[in-house]
Amino acid sequence: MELTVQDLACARGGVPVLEGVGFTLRGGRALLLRGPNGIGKTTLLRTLAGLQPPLAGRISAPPETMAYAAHADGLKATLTVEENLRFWARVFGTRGIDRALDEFALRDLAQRQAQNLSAGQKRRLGLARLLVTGRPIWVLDEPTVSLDTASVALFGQAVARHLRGGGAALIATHIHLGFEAEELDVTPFKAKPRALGHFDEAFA
Amino acid sequence: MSLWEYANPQKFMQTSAAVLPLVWGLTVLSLAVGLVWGFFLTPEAVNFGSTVKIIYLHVPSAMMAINAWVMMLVTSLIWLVRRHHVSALAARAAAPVGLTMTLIALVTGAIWGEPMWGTYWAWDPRLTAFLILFLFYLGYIALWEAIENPDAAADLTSVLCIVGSVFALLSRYAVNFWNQGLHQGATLSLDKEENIANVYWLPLLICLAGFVLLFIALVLVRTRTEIRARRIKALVARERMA
Amino acid sequence: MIALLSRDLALAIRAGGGFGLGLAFFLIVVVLVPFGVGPESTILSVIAPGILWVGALLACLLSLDRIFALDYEDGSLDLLATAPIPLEGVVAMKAAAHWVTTGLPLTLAAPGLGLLMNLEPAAYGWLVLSLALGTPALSMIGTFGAALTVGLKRGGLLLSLLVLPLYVPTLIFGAETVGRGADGLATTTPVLMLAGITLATLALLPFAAAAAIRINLR
Amino acid sequence: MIPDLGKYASAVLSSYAISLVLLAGLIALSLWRGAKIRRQLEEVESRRKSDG
Repeated sequence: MELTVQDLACARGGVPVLEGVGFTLRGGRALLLRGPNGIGKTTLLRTLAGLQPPLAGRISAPPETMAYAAHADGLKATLTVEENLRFWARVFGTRGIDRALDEFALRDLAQRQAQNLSAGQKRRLGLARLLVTGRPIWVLDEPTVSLDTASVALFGQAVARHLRGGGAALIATHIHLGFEAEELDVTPFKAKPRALGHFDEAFA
Repeated sequence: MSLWEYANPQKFMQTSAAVLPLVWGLTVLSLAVGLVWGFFLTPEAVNFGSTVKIIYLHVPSAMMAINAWVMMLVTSLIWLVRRHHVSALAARAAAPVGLTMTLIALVTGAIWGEPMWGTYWAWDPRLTAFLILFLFYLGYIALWEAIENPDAAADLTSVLCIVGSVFALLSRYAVNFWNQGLHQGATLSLDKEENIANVYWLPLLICLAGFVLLFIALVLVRTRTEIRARRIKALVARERMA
Repeated sequence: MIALLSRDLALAIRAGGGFGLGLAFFLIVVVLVPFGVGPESTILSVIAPGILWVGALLACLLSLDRIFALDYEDGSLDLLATAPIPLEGVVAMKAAAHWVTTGLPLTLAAPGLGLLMNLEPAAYGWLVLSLALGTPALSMIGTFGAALTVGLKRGGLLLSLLVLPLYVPTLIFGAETVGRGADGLATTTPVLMLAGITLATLALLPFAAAAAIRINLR
Repeated sequence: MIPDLGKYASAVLSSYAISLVLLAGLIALSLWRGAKIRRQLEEVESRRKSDG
């Protein structure tokens, strides 16, 4: 699985934030997106995941190859850990949640309702969802928020296993995750206010 | 030269600035002639007495109430297909004008209805349909106001306009079915039985033209305002980014 | 898609109030009307079809803003939009879940409330039939309105303003069916129109609603 | 030369009065908002130019 992005431009709230973004992500590799807050990492990831159309540019892999995970985990408070995972497995048409439970150490919590989990446990459950999607490219937005050191290590191992299996990961993060990865600083791609002729471009 | 060139905001601003004085002039002229003629110089009708003079406001405003929605539908479709901002902004600009027209048609209809039918409000199909249209205008305008992102607002209001059009037609049919009404006969008999077409028709025609021109003038003015407001928004966002 | 439906139903059951709230509201509306118009059973039986339909419609309206709001807030909607299920299917399933939790109980409870309103005996069958045919359209139209306003602050009031005019044809034909049934008149036309509206709504509005959600998620 | 409107005078006159007031209000509102937005835009544009 290979993801090639060429000359991509994306907008947030109708305002262009990044332009000319280009990179290649091969199977078995991970790419960490760096850059200050508000630069547009989330916007870029949402564009890749197909949640918003790009202003310009090409994305070689369709959104159906990507599993997107963001700040919000999409958990239902009144469902148990197992039910939450099983639901996403059925939505994505995959079988078996055992691997997800094991890799994120959720086995003991399986019967607990999501509302009774700690913030870090919820986060782990949200990340475990990635495994049941069965999709090769993980698109992750700040996955380690509210994880403790042990959980970050757990997550790092899960990503590493995913990469060894031929998958790829694109991660916006500020910390070191404990596996080898290329880095891409998106700051140079910040959209420049275009020279104003007049009007139509001033709408964008 | 393609018609779509006028969808370029700058071109639109230039053209509209050039034609606006002319449109305003014609509007004032035709409304003045039509309304003065209609109000002062037409005789009373046998069945209606002097209330027939209300027709010079009631019919044109009712016509524009519907035409404004049709125009919004067309510009919404143009926006969805061709992504011309001016088109979406013109739809937004037209809505309050259509709302006012609907209100005028409703109020004059109610005032006219009192001497004719003995009641200000009857759940006559046409009146009811206009009341529903009024609600559609309110919803449409409220949705525009509620959404922050201007492109998303344009998209969503366009979707609402299309779906709303279908349901407005459906409501029109449903309301007809629900109450056969008093309206239709009254307007028709005026032309047929008494055959005084020219006396009433000519000033009515001029008033219709006046309302069309007024609508165009208002939509042009308001679209210019919306374009400027949009540009302010874009510039401010740009300042914040830099 | 079945997974989505069963999850939404499970959530409605566990959250409590999912089924009951609309029903209780329906009951209150119908109970309040006699206090407003007086207890004469002849008057009540005349207005019963309209009141029952308006009550059911308002009860439907009550829970619309929750159709997408919770999924939007907790991020599920983003994830569903990137899932293999087409968003149109998601929307249809959301409408179905809304119908099962409001429209269906309303339909089943309506005859009981018809008793309170002194509804003509001949009209009970038509009441249940018209609600069974009409409430799916109410749920679907409401889902469309919810899709338009998802993510808006103070979306609830706006949602009612957008949805109520769209409810007019359904309400007219629904109440007309019951009214004609009560008077022993032919009900074919309104029943067919009601069914037609529901079918067309179910066939077309999921696309409009899915488009609205895509725009809102952007 | 106000015409004799007979017994319907109040209906006719109030129709005209209400309609003209509504139209005048709409026109005034449109022009007023137009002027306001134009001033705002001029201000923003001049600020942009003075910044360079």
